[in-house]
Amino acid sequence: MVKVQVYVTLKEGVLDPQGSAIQNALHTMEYKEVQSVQTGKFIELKIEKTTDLEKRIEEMCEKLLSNPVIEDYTYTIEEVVS
Amino acid sequence: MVKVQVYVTLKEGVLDPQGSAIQNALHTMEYKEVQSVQTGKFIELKIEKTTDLEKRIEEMCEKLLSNPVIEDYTYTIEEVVS
Amino acid sequence: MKFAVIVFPGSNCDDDMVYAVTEGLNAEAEKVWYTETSVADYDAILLPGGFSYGDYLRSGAIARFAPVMTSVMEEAEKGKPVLGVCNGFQILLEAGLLPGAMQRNQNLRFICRPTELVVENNQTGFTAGYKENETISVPIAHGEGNYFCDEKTLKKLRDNKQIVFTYKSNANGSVADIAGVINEKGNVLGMMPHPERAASDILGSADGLKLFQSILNHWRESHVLTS
Amino acid sequence: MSLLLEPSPKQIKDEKVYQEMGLSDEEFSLIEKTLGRLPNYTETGLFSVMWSEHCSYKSSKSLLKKFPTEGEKVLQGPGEGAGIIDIGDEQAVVFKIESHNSPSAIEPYQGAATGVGGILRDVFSMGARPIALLNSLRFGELNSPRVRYLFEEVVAGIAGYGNCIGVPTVGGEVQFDPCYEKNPLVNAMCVGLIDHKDIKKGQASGVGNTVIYVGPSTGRDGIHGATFSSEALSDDSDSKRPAVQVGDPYMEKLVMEACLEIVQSDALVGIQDMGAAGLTSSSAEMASKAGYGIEMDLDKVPQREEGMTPYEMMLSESQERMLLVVKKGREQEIKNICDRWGVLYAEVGHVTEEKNLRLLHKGEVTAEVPVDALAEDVPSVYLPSVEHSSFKKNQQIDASHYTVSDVKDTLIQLLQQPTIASKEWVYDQYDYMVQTNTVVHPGSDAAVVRVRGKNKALAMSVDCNSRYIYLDPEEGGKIAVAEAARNIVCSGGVPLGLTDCLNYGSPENPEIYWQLEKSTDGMSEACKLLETPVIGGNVSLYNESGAGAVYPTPVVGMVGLVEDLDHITTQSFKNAEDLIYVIGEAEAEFGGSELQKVLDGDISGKPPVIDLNVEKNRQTQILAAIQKGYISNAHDIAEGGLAVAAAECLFGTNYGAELTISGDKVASLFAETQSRFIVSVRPDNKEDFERIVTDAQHVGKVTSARQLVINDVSGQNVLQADVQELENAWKGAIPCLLKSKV
Ligand SMILES: Nc1ncnc2c1ncn2[C@@H]1O[C@H](COP(=O)(O)OP(=O)(O)O)[C@@H](O)[C@H]1O
Ligand SMILES: [Mg+2]
Repeated sequence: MVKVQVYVTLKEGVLDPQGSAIQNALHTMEYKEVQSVQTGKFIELKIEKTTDLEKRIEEMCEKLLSNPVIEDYTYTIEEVVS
Repeated sequence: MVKVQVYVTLKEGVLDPQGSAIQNALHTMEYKEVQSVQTGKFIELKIEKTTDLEKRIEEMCEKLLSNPVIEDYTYTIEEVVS
Repeated sequence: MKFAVIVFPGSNCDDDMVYAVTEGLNAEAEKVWYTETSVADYDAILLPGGFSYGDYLRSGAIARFAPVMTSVMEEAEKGKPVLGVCNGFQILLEAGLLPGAMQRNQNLRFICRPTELVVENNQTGFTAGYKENETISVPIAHGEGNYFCDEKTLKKLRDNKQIVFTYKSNANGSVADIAGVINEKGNVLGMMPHPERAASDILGSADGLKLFQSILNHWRESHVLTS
Repeated sequence: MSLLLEPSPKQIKDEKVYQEMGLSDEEFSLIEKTLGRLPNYTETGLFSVMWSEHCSYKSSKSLLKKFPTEGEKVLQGPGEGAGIIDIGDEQAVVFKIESHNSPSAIEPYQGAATGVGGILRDVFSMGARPIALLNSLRFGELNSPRVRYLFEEVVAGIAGYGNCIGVPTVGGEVQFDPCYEKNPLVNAMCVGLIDHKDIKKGQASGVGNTVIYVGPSTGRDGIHGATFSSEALSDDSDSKRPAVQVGDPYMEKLVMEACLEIVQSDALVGIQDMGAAGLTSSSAEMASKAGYGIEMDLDKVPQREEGMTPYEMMLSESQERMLLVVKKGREQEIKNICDRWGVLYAEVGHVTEEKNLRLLHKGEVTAEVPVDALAEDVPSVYLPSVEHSSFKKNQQIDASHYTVSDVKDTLIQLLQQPTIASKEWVYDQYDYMVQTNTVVHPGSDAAVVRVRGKNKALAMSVDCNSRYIYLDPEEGGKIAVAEAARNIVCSGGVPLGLTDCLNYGSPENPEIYWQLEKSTDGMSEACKLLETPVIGGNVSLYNESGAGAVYPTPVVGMVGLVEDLDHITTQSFKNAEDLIYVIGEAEAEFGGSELQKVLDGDISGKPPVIDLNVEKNRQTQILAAIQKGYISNAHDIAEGGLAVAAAECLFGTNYGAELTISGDKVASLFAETQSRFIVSVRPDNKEDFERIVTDAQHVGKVTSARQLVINDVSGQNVLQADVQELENAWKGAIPCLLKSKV
């Protein structure tokens, strides 16, 4: 079994209204040191090891977990004892 | 300048309907090897280094970035050349 | 009696709330901008629905830090009636004025529809106009109205009769069918359904009006007593 | 700096760079002639967007001219952000429809969401407060996972934007046909309310007046979508650049409230939204309409990204932005309003005497072109037209004989067709109640939104049966307009006028151009006869893929005035024992019908024919009867025929009905013959009603038993069905299809 952590973020140049709203809020709360905020999604999957593990993960990311038109993704794989 | 990556996830015992929906979708798409899916938020902040850096980050997480009633958070800090 | 309707950036039921009070009750209501620092001059505080700050991050999470909220919390502490509807309820939860938290609706979709509620507790300053266990029709319209609290909190809510409204048919997945809860002191009520949208027969129901009427009656009674 | 990599004027000409931007050789030489020199890169970009079909209507203009656009009550016809019609009491209704088809095909959530955002800006830029949204959607069949994904995301995107900004989404239509599989259609309509005194136009007049940018900063979004790839310009590869924009309804709410406050100020001279071609179209059009020019300093344009070129800034389609012209010296008043709402404000230029759009960048003039050349002088394109090959074929196919063995079974199948089935799954996601004026919710013929403080309301509906139009564009075009008016009338409204969205395949295909021509002919004729002027609209061409073009789909959005709240009528039966009437005889016309689709799996033959005089006469009579209070419910007989219409009148009620049909059984039950209605009347109104509605035939009554019973004239039972069973089939169809596995 592996634990896969997928991070989906907006492509460069895509508006991130949520990030701006959070940054403004942090500034109002006097956390002036915050220079920028970017939001994204974090998805953790537990997967039975298969052949083609990476290929299949990338397929899942491209087909379902992210929309390549506006989003990028990265992922990490970690072995776990199930 | 530091890059702080905050991961917000649902507390154990709190239902994650979105995670279940993704898992179902992946199963329908024949990715039967997926055993579980958990969703969360991923927030990346660029912050000017301050004294009390960690304390202030934790404050931000507890006050704004997560809701302690249902969510947990973790974070990483990485130096960046600004 | 004067009602305050707090306007956050992104509130969109503020006018509806004002109309319910002014047209429905013939009482006085004023919009109060989120940057104001005092709501002490008003007799009741209404937090309307909408998408304050776009509901970004979590609904109500950012609005809870708006400048006006400091005074709202002080007045709530003093026992002034505070009603949060929909986004207003979410803000009260985020502010810690009410227990629990909201999650996305179980079906992951926004739901807008007329809904039947059961008045579980009519011994409050908000619900005295209803009969106990009365079924009323008040619409819902939300994407994050799936109320969550842990077992311990739920028990406390039940023991103190803090569950004020429940859904007859639970559309969003809320714990124990909860549609509205009140604080221990009985002066802060949060509810997902929109009483201001059920304020005249032409809108399909006038059942929500009794809630505003109850606030007004309660104020009149206590006002007569104290003056 | 990417600027250095821009091709020189000579390269643009020699290497025909302009072609990649969508300009033809003739157009380019005309530009050269107009300027008296070669255009530079930025200037070529300005022309390419302004002369695109999307902005200039160069190939559809001649067709649009046929539409009647005038009327006693029309205050603003086509030509501004949205059209305006008087509704009395110094008030007016403002409305417009627009397509967002291609963005929705790639990123359905954001594509649909930004479509809603754009149409809202068209309406509030006129000074009107948006009071309702509608939408018209077309998808392929729901058995494909891709279609289900598109459908779910488009609906969520529409909901996401409208719900957040707090404008109720009160109506719409959704149809499913294989031709939309690769090309979904997403059309959004917005209706606004305005006091006559607040009407604003997009005009930049008064030399020296200040040009102000309001709204979020400009990014590089949307540039790619329209024109040619900028690989030559920068290191960013294609895939890194977003071709669709992300909407921010929260920001638009703030911009909208700020603008609605600003329009109250006499410091405002003109206002326009930055829609397609953003800063270019808003500035050039405002100046051209007013007969002035504009000079802008692009360094003052708020920028979201570093190193943006003039080309990028001028062509960006970043959302939620507005361009204002304000009297010189009064800027601070406007700035204060923007500050209060937390909306970005920037003074970016001024109005000039010389009728040019002059752009400064880093202290130098980077472009200077006549505004009229950009906004007015695009040469029309006249396209050849050839009768569609399917037309003659279909005219010869006999679609009048269909046999139905089990009526109940067929009725249930029809009710389960996703095009007929309940759309509750869709509108359950739309906040249709915010603003607390929606008095007839989605699910009836037209939505009705009351005008607060007055005893009147607005009825609104979007309609288009594209199957009829495919089979016979002219007849189908008439029907689209008539059907919209029928829905308004059934709700108690007087049809005021319409906005249309013409969704077609490539007009360069002569057969498609023929469809455009014929269907707009039909629409124009119906508009004239039904006295519903066209006050605005939108054209979306090139909706085709390898699999072919979409059916010609000219969506009609109509608004009517309900003169008294007592006139509001819905499609549900109201009282047991009310008499049921059918107006209009059924003919055996099944071309393009739901029955044909169910039985044959496809459509063919001639669609129903329509006699517009009959239509007008019946609408007038029914409206008069409604206004006099003689009618309890009214519903038009449309897709699925009388059997489906009768069932729909029963859904959501506690009643049943008994009907008697005469003539051919299949036609009486299922034909989609035009200009037909089903209404119910209280027994004490019988004589009065029959006197007014001369074609009405008494066919049965509303009952308190929840059964739909249909007999023929000899007394033989044709159908006996439990209403609940029918309602369950109708309600469950779409949710059930969405859950279906691959
Ligand atoms: N199909 C149509 N019927 C009538 N008028 C149309 C049609 N299509 C476009 N128009 C009119 O042409 C003008 C320009 O349209 P458009 O470019 O869509 O407006 P905008 O610049 O606001 O996006 C508008 O006034 C519009 O109402
Ligand atoms: Mg526009």
